[in-house]
Amino acid sequence: MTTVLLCLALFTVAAAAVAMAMRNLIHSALLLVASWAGIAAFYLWAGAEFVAFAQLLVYVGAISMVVLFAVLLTRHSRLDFDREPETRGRVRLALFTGGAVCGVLVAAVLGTAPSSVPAAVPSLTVRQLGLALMGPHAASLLAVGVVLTVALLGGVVLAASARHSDPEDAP
Amino acid sequence: MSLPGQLSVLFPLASGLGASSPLAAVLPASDSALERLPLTLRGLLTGWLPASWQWLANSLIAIVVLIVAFASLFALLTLAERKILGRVQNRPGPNRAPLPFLNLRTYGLAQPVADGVKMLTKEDIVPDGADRVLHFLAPIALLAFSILTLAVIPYGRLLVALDLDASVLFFFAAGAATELAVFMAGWASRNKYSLLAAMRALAQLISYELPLLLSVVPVVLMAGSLSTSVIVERQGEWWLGFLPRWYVFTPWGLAGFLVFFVASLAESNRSPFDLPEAESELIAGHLTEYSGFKYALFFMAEYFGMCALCGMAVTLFLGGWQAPLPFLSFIPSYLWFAGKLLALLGVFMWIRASFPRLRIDQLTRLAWKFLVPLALINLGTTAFWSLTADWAGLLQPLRWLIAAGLIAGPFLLLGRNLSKGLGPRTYRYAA
Amino acid sequence: MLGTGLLQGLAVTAKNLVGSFHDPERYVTMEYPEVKTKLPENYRNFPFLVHDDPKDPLGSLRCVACTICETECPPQCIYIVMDRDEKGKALKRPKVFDIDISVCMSCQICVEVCPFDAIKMDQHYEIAETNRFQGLLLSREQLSKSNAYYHQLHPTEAAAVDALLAEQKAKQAAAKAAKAAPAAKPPAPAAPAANPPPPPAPSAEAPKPPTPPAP
Amino acid sequence: MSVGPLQLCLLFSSALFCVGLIGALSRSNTILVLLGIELMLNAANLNFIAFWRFGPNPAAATGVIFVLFSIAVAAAEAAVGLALVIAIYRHQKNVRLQEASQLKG
Repeated sequence: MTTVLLCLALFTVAAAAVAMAMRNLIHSALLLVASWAGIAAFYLWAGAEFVAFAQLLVYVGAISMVVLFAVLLTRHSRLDFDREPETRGRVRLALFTGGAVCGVLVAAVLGTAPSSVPAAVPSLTVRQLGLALMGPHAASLLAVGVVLTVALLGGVVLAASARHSDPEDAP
Repeated sequence: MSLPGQLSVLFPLASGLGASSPLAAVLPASDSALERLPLTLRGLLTGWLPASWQWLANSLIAIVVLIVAFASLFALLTLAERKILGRVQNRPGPNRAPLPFLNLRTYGLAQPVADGVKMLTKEDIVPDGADRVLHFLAPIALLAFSILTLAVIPYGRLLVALDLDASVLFFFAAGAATELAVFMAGWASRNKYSLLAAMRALAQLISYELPLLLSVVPVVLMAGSLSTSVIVERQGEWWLGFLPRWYVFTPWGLAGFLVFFVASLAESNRSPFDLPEAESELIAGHLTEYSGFKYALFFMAEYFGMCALCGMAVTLFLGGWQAPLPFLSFIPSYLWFAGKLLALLGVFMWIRASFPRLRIDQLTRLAWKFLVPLALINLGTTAFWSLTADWAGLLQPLRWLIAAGLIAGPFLLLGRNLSKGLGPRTYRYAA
Repeated sequence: MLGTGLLQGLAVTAKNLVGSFHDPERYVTMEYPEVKTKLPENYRNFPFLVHDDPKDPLGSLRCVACTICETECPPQCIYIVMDRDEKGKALKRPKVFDIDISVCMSCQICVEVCPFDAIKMDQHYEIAETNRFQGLLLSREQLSKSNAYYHQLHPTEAAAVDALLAEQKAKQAAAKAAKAAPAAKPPAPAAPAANPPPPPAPSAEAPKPPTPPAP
Repeated sequence: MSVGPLQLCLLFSSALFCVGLIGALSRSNTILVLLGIELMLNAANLNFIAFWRFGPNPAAATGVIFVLFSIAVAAAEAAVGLALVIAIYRHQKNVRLQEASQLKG
């Protein structure tokens, strides 16, 4: 039971950590995609099939594309990766903060007595999920729809800036 | 508890491959021996294993059979495609490659073998300064994701490799991941033209993912399930006792099928949407820097993707493994599926032989200004259809009429808008 | 309506696809090495030398080594050496007749200018060679083809040539007979006697040689 | 001290959260900072699924539904965030976060 989980966790965290430490942005984006896929595998392991495929579809299929396009549309100078003293100090600070947060979280997790754990995988069909979404959670579903639409429009407005004044683009 | 048994408990997905899937489920007594033949064969192979190992063996067999079947189908398809293209252009197509040592020509049946040998013996070139790891991983990732999509298609009444509750979602999730491999191929080549072509390919794939998914939603709505096997079961009834109730024979189903078909043409990079690797204009798009067997792997993945999308179209709209007429159901279901799949692949080739390639702006305009709105309207029509399911008697023709009008009207309007200013050309100086 | 044009296109290709299986008009491809196209009679490709006696292909060449074709050949791919006996007397036959077909452009001017109908155009087009120097330089042994072969290639033209030659021969024979006869009529045979190499009739063609060079 | 599967899942998610946090705090590239925030969001999702799976009331499916919404919001966040990155880039010709310190263009 735990071996599979441990392997998944190791893979996911390692991929994420290496991605965060990499200089090559494309490599780190692709490693992050691997890490997201590992999280999808964790959802599968936990029995949340629908969420796993949704994660795969949204993160591996869509967000990764957006990230890669953003990386390619922006130029990166060596300056971005230079280890200035200021940067080094920030890295040290970040490591300290992260370590502290991690310590607090781990202490909290280990210090709490485990509750009763259901051994069987809870069965949750897509049908039940859909009924729950359209029934008690219909309002939030609508809200999410609105958020997504607004985000889409906002993204388009932000990314497609006022280029109309550019004489070269004039028809 | 032995290791595989433990694994099967831990990984519900993996166990779906074997024990709990219809592949091994209790067999309905009504099925003929022919229908059960694949299962009987598998039983002979794995029956002697202890029960806890059986699902592992069964899943392995399912994987091997799927890969072998589709790899040989790929080999035959390359030949069939060239033959059909040749016949359309008044030539015989490849007919020369002889069988080794026999010097028999057999209508070019050995051509795939010859191609394979050629591809294997070519030099594998990696550009200087390219990202070797990604360059190597891209074809593998593409092929792996294409093979994943093959897992959830029901090939027969009892033949689903992976019977998931959300298999349609799985199909599109795995299909969406292929875009990543395309990007990897383009970027890792360290060639700006490869990269540009990969970006174009991505733009096309993302644009056509939308109508593809939107045209599937009506089917899910009507079938009330995301499971492919349930969707096929739902299409198993008959109008008037002999007409099949496949989804394609309803107004919304026909429109959905056409949108799905066009989008899947684009999604599998097939002509007339084969811009990403247009051989005659670009060298090979994002595949420019690939040679030898890696290139062959890309093509294999393309054909696998094409087979998977055709299989999905058959499953969703053409009744899957259902026989077209009641008295024909004595023929095993997997043969019906194979027949429909091959017919659809034939149409793919027919279309490739007929139409010229689109320009990139025409391509994206078709997706965003025609297919997406049509798919959305189709979704509304399907909602109407499902709301009026209880209309009987004279109301039934009215229901058909309204649904057909709801689709045909927007189709005409959108079509006119799409082809505005594209009337028959007049040539000033030509005779 | 959107789509009708697509259906029309599909119909065209479908007709071709089905038609290629039963309609020879829609399946025009020849499988080349096994099946060859029937060439039109006027197809021409590289010259060859005509001989009259199949038993003696080199001795019965019509060519008299007059070198008109050699001088007229625009790319100068013909090389002729006249055969001479020990005393240096011309024997009116070529000792060497080479054509470099890597240079030849199949213009047919040599055929046009030949007063003896000795050189004609071939239809042989499979001329790939592994040796580009020796293989593409054809000697008179390789160039010499029988009159029957000529008939096979260009039946109409060959028949006309044969008739013309027969007529000349008859005229020559008549002239000889007239010369032999005591009551000779000098004016008529005088013309042929004046210039020995060409027989009388080709004198109509004789003024032609200077003209061909293109402007 | 016994470590049950629930604790393991929680440790997993805290590790992921901290990796995301360190990345977001230490890197100066806007895109990487965004990706670090995405990772933190994912770690939170992991917790939801873990509590749904091993919690006392799995039938309620609240965790799964929350994760679905969270994925949708993450998609929106990524779209807007990366559009912002492109807007910043267009403005100052690089994507260093330190230099994006002006509100006025």
